[in-house]
Amino acid sequence: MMDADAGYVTEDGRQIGGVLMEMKNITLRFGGVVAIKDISFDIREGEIRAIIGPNGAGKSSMLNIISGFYTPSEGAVWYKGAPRPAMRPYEVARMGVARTFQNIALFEGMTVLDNVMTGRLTHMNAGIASQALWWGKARDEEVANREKVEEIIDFLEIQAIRKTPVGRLPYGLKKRVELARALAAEPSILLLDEPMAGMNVEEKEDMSRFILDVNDEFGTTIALIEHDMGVVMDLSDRVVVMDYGKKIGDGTPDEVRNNQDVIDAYLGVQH
Amino acid sequence: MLDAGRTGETLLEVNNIEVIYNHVILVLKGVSLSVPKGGITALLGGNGAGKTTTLKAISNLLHSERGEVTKGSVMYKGERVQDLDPAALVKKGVIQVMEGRHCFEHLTVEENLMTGAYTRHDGRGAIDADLQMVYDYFPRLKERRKSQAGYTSGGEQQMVAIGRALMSRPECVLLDEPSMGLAPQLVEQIFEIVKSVNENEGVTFLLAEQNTNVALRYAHHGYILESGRVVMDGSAADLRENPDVKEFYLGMSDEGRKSFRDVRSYRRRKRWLS
Amino acid sequence: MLYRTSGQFKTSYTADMALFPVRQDAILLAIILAFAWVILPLTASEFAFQTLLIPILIYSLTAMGLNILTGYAGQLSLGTAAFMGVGAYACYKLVTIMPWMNPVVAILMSGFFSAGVGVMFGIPSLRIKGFYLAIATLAAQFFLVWLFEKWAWLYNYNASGAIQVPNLDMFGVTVAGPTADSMTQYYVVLAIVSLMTMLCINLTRGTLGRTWKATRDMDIAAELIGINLMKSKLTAFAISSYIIGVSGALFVFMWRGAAEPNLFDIPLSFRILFIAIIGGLGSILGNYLGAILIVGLPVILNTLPQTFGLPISSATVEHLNIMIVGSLIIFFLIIEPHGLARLWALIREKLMIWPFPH
Amino acid sequence: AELYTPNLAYRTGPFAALGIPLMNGQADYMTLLNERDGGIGGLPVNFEECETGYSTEKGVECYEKTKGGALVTQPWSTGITLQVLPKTNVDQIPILAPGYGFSPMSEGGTFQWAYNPPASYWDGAYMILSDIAGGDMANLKGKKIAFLHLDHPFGKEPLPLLEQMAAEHGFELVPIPVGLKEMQNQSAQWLQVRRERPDNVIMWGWGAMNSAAIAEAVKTKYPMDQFYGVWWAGHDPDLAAVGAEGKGYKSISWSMPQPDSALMAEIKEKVIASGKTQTTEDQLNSVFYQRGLVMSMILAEGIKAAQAHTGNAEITPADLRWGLENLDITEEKLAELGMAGMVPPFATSCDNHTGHSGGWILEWDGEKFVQASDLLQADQSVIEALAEAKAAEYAEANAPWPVNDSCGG
Amino acid sequence: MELLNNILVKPFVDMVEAPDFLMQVLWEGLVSGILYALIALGFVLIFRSSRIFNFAQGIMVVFAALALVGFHQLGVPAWISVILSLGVMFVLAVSIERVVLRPLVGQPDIILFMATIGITLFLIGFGELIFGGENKVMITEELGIPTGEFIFEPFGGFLLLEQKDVTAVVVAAVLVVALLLFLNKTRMGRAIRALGDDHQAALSVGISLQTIWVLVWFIAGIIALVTGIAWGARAGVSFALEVIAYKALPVLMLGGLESITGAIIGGLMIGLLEKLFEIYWGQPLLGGNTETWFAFVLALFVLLFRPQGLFGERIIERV
Ligand SMILES: Nc1ncnc2c1ncn2[C@@H]1O[C@H](COP(=O)(O)OP(=O)(O)OP(=O)(O)O)[C@@H](O)[C@H]1O
Ligand SMILES: Nc1ncnc2c1ncn2[C@@H]1O[C@H](COP(=O)(O)OP(=O)(O)OP(=O)(O)O)[C@@H](O)[C@H]1O
Ligand SMILES: CC(C)C[C@H](N)C(=O)O
Ligand SMILES: [Mg+2]
Ligand SMILES: [Mg+2]
Repeated sequence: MMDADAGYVTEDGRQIGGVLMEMKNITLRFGGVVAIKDISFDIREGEIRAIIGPNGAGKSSMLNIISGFYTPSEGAVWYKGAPRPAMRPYEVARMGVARTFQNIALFEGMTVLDNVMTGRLTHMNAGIASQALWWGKARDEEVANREKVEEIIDFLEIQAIRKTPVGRLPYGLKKRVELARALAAEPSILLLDEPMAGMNVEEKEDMSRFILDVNDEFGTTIALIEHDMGVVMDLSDRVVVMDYGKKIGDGTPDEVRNNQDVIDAYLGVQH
Repeated sequence: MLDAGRTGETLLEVNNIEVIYNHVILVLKGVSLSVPKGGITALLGGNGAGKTTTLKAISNLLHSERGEVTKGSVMYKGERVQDLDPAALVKKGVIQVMEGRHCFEHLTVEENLMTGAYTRHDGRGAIDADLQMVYDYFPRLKERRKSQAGYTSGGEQQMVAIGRALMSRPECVLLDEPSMGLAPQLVEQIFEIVKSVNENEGVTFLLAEQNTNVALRYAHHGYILESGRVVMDGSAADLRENPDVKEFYLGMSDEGRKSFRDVRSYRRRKRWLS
Repeated sequence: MLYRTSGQFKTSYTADMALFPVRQDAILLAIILAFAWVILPLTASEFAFQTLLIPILIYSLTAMGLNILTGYAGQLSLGTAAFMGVGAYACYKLVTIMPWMNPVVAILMSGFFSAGVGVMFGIPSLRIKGFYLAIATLAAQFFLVWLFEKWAWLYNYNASGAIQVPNLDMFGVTVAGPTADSMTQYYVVLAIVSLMTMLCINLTRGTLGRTWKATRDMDIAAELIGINLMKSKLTAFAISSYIIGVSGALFVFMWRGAAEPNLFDIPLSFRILFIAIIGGLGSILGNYLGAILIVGLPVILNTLPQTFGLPISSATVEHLNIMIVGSLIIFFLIIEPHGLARLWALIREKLMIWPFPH
Repeated sequence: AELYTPNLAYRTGPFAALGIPLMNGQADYMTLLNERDGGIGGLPVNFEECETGYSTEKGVECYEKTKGGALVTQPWSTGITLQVLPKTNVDQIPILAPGYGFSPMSEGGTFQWAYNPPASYWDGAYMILSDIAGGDMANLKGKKIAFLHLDHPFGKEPLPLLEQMAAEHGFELVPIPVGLKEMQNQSAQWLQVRRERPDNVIMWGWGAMNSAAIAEAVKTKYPMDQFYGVWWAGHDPDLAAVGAEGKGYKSISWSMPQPDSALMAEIKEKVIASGKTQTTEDQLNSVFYQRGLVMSMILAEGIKAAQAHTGNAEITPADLRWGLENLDITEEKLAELGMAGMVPPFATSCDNHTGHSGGWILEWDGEKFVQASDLLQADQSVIEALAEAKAAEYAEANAPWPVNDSCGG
Repeated sequence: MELLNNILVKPFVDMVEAPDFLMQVLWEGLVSGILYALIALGFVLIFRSSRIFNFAQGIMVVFAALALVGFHQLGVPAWISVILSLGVMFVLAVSIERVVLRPLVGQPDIILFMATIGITLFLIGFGELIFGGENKVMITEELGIPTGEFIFEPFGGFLLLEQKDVTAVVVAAVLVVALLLFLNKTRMGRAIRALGDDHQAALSVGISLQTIWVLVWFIAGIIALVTGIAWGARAGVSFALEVIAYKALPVLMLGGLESITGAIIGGLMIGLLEKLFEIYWGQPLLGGNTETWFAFVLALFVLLFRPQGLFGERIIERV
């Protein structure tokens, strides 16, 4: 079923492409603490890849490595078949990696619209003079990007709160705004850190829908951390399981679900 | 057993409270609840429904967020507690575990737990005994007791927060989203602990939860909050059987559990008015 | 009622992005502009120009510069006055080395010097954050003032160690120096301040403004979504210091007429910080409101005992002044920590839905 | 109508302790005139104070605020004097800066609106040097003299003269600046004194700087009799704080308290007794309080001269300017005013805005200041040449600067 | 070449040639360092418990000293004046908590910082109004502080230590040890540290902000009084003293905002180094008065390598 280079076709008939990103033997240490120990796995183009594991397993740290916030102590991230050189997080973002955060990291002092617009900063490059005069390129860019952003706002159904400062929003909406901000960057790979934590089922359903649609409509590759097994099992194409820094499983939801190590370390009971 | 809590007297009563933030944002529009002594009461509802606000209104933590209770009253053991400061309320036995953990980052795990005993004056021995009890409930914390809380994982921080509350020897714990961000196994574990604390120590719990499924399995009684109003309440067992609750909060359709892949429409209509 | 917005629809994003989506705001601004450009100059006395109008404008501009850095980009600065000093001394050197230079050009150019110095002291902000960063700006504050004192070349080796503004002409009109007319100076200041305000409004509502605000609100997240923090912080330091430098040049050339180094010492920095904070961090309007309050208050307090004929000595008045200013700062922080601009926004919000309470 | 002669005083801040007795003296003299004579020439004097805290910025504000109806501006600080100097040319208000300000202000042709009688800082510096030299400047050769000064226009003022003298008479000058902010903590400066071991220390200090310097000198065991201060650094309480250990400390002065003078008797009777003053009993015989009286006397005499000249009681700033330019304070005049011995006689003219009265050395005897020299005089040929040069330099740097050549000189 | 010699060689030659003088310089540096450290201690305590950057610590020093001298001038015996001044500091702590802190709970750091500047202004005005602006003499002898001096004659030179400075050093050391014990070993101390991390959470476990803040500001007031006596004995009591409070800022930054040890070590380092720099480099090469900025530049330099200061708590940065 899985051809190493050409990708594969999922049960519901989606074509998954070749390897987009590959973690090779990643180890991460904080002082004496080993947060990640020699982990390797890959993410294919167009795929929804889940990372699961108990609290403190190193999932978020892994995401932080992918997005350049942490530098691995050993090992490297390969992107499109070549090792990615050491770079600052903003350069990683400019390569097309966007993400959301486990503890919401919105810009609290700004409105929803402005927050989502910041997601498009990577696409805007008018000069300071043009911006100061609100003339020429800056103005055109502003309008063009605003249109793009409005599309995303429509897509995520947050029109009504466009002009609200995000500080005032309830948790679930904040998560959605964060997703909007990430999507605004039009990333080739989207990293979601517990996008559905703190939501009820109805909201999780909505969020699932958005994730699936992003994946479908824009062909965005998605890596996702989530503790709700229902969501993980239903949405993801392949799952990596981490446990205290080690990889204990990797495969389709079904494979993982039946892996005894995974059940012992994480699931507790079979889901 | 499930209805154990319902029979006792009422410990905490919230009468028709209204809460306004920043003098302009009306969030609770008349919420009433009663929490029976010795029970576990769940406060359910979507994001922004006002669960956290309700809990903070009870524990008087609204003030520092520029919120205030403008109408209604909160009674604890028949006594009006609205004008007490949070510390006084803790002394009376009501303690809140805040949403999002809120550990003292720079204190060690053990120091965090010890701050829970701040209001107690019953001697070193009793406090040490309780510390031991918390470590018994959460062995993981014992392992990490010398680490700075800021560097522990999400689950560990949640345990610290709950353990810290227990250290005050509370009669009533207001627990805000204990399951958020926790691995499934841990969620069960934490609820198990809540249950055993409830049964063994007789502590009353009022818990706000998104995870309706688990909450209704452990609670005796539930309230559903939407847009600042209570829209439904009843025993946990009744709520679990309610078709709307099933569809919207438990994610079950008539045919059983739906796959998240199969949800097609974003908006569905509820049968009650909010 | 006054602020009813019903009936005003926007049909394009361009319209929605206009400066004044609400018509009443535009009308209000027009009235204010008419006052500033026509009515006030016609009616103001020399005293009013010198103690109220000109300083309010200049302080607003300085506060705006600080606000870019602290209010928008989130980098606390306690060294504003020193950067004003750099602008002032640069301007002094420019006009004394090149006396033919148009004074307004000199003033605008002097901003570049403070921008340069600002960037230099901004570099530590890449590593140092929050109150710790204040140390970098304090280092600038104390070091620069010391330099103004010790580097005699800066003040042309004047015996007094102070800089004295010579008479400067522009198109045949004296705009600076002892013989300059207050109204002329007022117009020069008003023109420069209006221009700068326009530019600031545009910068803060566009890409750069969002970059800064993102840096301020959560720098880690900002970097992770693709913001080059170094660029963001350093542009903020540069632009902020530019504006502050220009305002420093205006401060000395269009208002004080002379300056000695310790004029640029920390109390002035704090005064500017007060204006920015009481006015409202992250707001352009706030700078004006703050400046009106902080400049106007002592003037009013000083005239009060006289008008009521109270026999209070000038020293006692001074003590009371300091006390009252201190208390009012606390008072305003308590009623609205986000400043007068937020207070105005709340009033405006209430007016829009008036007479309904929520 | 009244004679509005505002005073840019300071009764707050680190300079207040020294300013207060001086300003009390000034105010009391005017109060006496108002009480006794109904003012000057029948018009009451309005001696309103504007608080500056010795801050130049505040001072300029006060100047702007009071200049409307004022006959004169009394900046009470060399820094403020320098900053209002160009403005007074335009506003045509005379500056009266008795014993302070810019020394070249003596050049009346250049500084038409500025007056610093009875002596300038350069006079003071010269007199101190001549006392150190014991009358013959040649004795200075090879000496090392530290110049401890407030790092402020005031403190820098005598530098040009001192530098010139050092070059000419072959002594080494070690300037030691004291920053406004370090006034109270001069340990670094006095370590420098200890390291340099100067033969003399000359202090141009003001405010809290003086008491700190005197305390440090005692602590450093610097020989007090080699320590000289300008006339603003001879405040009785500062010395009283160190008492006997300050014995030998000297300060040049162009004024001398005369507790038994007729004026003091009148002040006590008409001003102090009636409580129209802020003066406290213990200030009355201090150097500074009585110097304050002299300062107001100079202004009052200027006003009188102007009134006599114009024949009007009501005068303009320009009239007062004439008056200040034609002061003639003789021994007889002083005796008449009941102020014999409080200030050396002097006279001003169009070309000489200072008067160069000369001064006495006052020495702390452990309890009080006593006169320790005859009247000293600065060599005007030296002072005048330097003043002319610096005045011309100033006029050039501030061109176009109106110069009155008709005074001659 | 000449310049290099002046920078790199000559100062050290000077040091070696006059070791008694060097020792005096070091002692002077040490004493001022201790006094900076005392002010910094007050800051640290308040910062730890509330994340408030208390700019008013400097004026509190002045205020405490003025109150003490003021009471004594009214004829109150010295030690009773001390007790009364402590009373004043307590009233001050209570009023600040009531009027300023309570309504501003939970506001951003910078707002609280501004509020403390407001307090500073208020106290300056109020203090000058009731105590007057003149310099006052500290009642050193009346308090029984020895005023003599120890004179040593090492290396044929002389070294003079004033006994009141020695007393200040000893008192400071005692104070620091007491504070360290208090913060780390007591229930209150733990509560203070907890409060510094998270107000809301502290409230939720029943720590009363009001009690702790009054307590902490009162302790800061006590420290202020001690500092005021020590500084006042050196330089007299006046409002100009307030500016030395600025020196506490680099001390804090260098040592780390929340560290007691940092305040002490930072204070000593800055006191010593700035004096050495001024005497051996500043005065000969730069025209003197480098003490105005040296501490800040030094702190800045150190922060570039350790952004949280030498002893500050590691900044926890996670997403
Ligand atoms: N910046 C850091 N410094 C020190 N330790 C860290 C840091 N970041 C993470 N850790 C440690 O690394 C381990 C893994 O943390 P991580 O946040 O990646 O866990 P996680 O799998 O995302 O857990 P959760 O499901 O609770 O979010 C934890 O023990 C944590 O304490
Ligand atoms: N400090 C605040 N200022 C203004 N509005 C607030 C504030 N805190 C909460 N709100 C608003 O109050 C409403 C209720 O919020 P609350 O946090 O009580 O919801 P919740 O039910 O706990 O939601 P969640 O499940 O997301 O935690 C939300 O709309 C929120 O935007
Ligand atoms: C006016 C003087 C009394 C004050 C100060 N010595 C000065 O000349 O500036
Ligand atoms: Mg995580
Ligand atoms: Mg909540």
